Amino acid sequence: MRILISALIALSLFVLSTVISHQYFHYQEPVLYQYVTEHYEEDCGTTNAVTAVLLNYRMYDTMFEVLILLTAIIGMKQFLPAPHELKDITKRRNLENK
Amino acid sequence: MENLLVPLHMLVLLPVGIGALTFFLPRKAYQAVMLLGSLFVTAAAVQLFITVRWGSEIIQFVAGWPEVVAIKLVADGISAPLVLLAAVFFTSAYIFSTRAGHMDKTFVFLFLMLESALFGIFLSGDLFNIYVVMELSMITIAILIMYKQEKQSVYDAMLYILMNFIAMAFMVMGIAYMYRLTGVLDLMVIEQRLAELPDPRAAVLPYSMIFTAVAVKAAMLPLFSWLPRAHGAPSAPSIVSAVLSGIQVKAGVYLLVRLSIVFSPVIDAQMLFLVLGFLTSVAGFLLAIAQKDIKLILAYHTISQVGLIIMGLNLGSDVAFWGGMYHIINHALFKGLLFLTAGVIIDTYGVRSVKEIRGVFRSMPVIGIAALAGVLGITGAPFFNGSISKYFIQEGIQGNWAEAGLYLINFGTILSFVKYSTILFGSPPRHLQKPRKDPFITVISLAFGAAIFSGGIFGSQAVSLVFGPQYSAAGAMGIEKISIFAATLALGVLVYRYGVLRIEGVLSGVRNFKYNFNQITVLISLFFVLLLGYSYITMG
Amino acid sequence: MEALEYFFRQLSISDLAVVLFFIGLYGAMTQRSIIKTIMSIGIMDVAAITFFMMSNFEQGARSPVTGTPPEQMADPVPQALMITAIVIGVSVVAMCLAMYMRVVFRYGTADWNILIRRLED
Amino acid sequence: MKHENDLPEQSLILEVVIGFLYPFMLLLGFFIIVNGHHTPGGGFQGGSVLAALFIARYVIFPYNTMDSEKMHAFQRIFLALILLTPMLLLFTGFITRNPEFRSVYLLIMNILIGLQVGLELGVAILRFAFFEGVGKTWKL
Repeated sequence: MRILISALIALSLFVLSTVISHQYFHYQEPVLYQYVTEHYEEDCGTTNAVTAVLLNYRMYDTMFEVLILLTAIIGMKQFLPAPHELKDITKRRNLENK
Repeated sequence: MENLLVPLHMLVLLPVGIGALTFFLPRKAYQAVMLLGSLFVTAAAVQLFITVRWGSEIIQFVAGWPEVVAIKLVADGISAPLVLLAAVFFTSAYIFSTRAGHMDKTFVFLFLMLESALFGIFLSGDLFNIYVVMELSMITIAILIMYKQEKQSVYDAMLYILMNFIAMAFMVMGIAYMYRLTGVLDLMVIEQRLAELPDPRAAVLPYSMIFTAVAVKAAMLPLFSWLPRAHGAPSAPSIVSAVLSGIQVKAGVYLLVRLSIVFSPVIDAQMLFLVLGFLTSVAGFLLAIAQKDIKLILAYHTISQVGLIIMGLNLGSDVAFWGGMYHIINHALFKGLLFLTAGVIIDTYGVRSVKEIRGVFRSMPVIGIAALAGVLGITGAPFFNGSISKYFIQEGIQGNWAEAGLYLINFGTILSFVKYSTILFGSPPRHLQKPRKDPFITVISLAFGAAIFSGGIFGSQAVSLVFGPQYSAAGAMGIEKISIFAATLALGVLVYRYGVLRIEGVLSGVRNFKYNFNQITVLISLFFVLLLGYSYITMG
Repeated sequence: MEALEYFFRQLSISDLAVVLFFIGLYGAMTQRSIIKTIMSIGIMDVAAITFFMMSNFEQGARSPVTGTPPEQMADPVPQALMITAIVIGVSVVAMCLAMYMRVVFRYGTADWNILIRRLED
Repeated sequence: MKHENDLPEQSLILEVVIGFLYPFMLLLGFFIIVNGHHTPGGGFQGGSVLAALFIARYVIFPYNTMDSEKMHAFQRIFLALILLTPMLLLFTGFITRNPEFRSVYLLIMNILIGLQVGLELGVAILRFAFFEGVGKTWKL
């Protein structure tokens, strides 16, 4: 019963969004695409437009994304403690239980 | 624009830069360098606020690329005060816990990264950049709420991350539709292009996808079950809970405001968010009354206050809008203070439940006074800043059903904080050891208490100073308001004594009821369907 | 029937991505075990990324490298943004799996309902 | 040097083949990183190839000898550099003013991001691998 309801919800969502997106879709002028493809060579000096967007035009995003990578690793160190880190955790827990 | 002490992108990345650079300093030196760094960031935020408040709004294209391509950083009337609030709040929270045990290098690095993520959200003017920075703040919070290894309840962090992960998937889908529709990623350019749309129904799908993600972030009615466990988690240090409830929830509300401005030419769902804000507020204080753990009472109550803020922002009247913005600042002050003092109380008493903690006034007078100032502020007692912002929101309503709703929310707030303040009175247990004298804790909590009190006394001047429009708040101090507050307080004490204490069975049932993850996902999809249907129909 | 046939002829690859997105949502709604929930949300994320990649898609567009005339180039902006989105998806899934291992070793179960019951005692 | 959570002894074929492939993986990783501005995204793909090095090393020698603390410290150095170089070069408009530094800037950024991603995925995999035994014994 539970699976039927969620299947129904997912199906109706899919039909709703495809019908709405197909019926009302309207393409406006992709200005960003035109600007990048024409100016990326003299602006950033790369032969590949994707690197130009990634490292020059939107470098601000890439910096945050590298920060996310580092945070994921710090999270890894917190959630999966190595053997030597575990010794002081259990020591503190025994200290607390006393 | 040029006289800025620090350009906008530098201001955002400065806290993380300080954190990364001081990682290599020896232990003794890095605490002082951190303090200097955060003071410098606060000075830059103050200078930014002054230039925006009395000058024009600042728009800065990162790396000088032309308007269409570059990521735009915008500091205008709404975001500059919030940046200042975040900077002051993080610095005082950092000073508050200089003596605390868990302040090692990784914790401070994550703390500063959360600060720069918040600056990033407040200042960003680019749709995809908002997504990346929300993601960064989500992961940083997931680690910070689990920081105390020994008392770790991994279930809360798992629930938090999975719910926000679904919201982020909806957000990417919404941005994809947005990019296909308008071909541009910048918020202001999107706003202009949405106005030119021949048929506004095309923007319904991206609107509902993006706003489902923002609703999860701002903890709207059905989707707030992640917030209390994340903010009140036993393994979360007290300054983390204070910062989360003080500023992080406001980032969700700020995004709600910013994105509804972007979508304003096409879709106007103010009535829907007004109703949802009211329902969130009512659900918030009902659940807050049922809790036993003092941190969970505060965390559930954050939901009710955020619902009130969303109500104020979506009332459509200017007075209520600036009242809601002022309430964001007030709520950051008193909820932050309450969480900080609750952390100290739990450390000295060692117990978390409301029933066992008694006599905070006698054992820790300073913490008791600060907590009392917080309680008076949040319940909207006259001469405290809560009453000013609630008075402005009430002025905006004037007579439709929402005014009665506001009284109900005030009564609920008073009821839940009558339950919370039972820990202040009575006599402390004998075996309680004297808490060590910590000058930083006393200074910061008294400073917050003074800010709450002065925010109340000079309410209308504070609103005009921070946001600009001048509204007279004389009515808030009037006899009529004082009598209403006293009556509700007395009613609250009576209802608590005879009502709440009686129905303990119902309360414990409400307390232990937990949604499992599948029901939460069904709620998210139903919220998405509700938003889709509502915006499709009101398009008309 | 004719409308239905017309509707189906209009479906493109990006609608396939939308199908995948809602299959992931369905998976998140019904799966009992935590690891399958993480997988289905991962599917949702990947589907959203595919959908974003398919924007501005024309038949026969060439890769955006020097030498191809600007009109024939494929759109570089979604490709660059999706590199960021994929890396974010990887980090979040890695965090979820780290927490999943912690939950399994601590509570001994991977099922949402049993986990909730074990939380109370 | 038996550790309490190591895997059984590896097969000889695996060791010889991976030993032979090791330098070529390194070469391919740096090749992708260095001419990042020809291939899309440069640093990220090259970094993940470098991460394959750590897995290969773990498969051959499954003892917890690689100190992830030191690798994490390297990561922070690269992070500080990644934050600093664009702030000093790109955002101040130095690149747009004199264009001859553009390819040098791209090269630096690609190498930094590539090493960062490579170290990151390597540390992540080693963390997962060595937690397996630890979780059971300590009953977290």
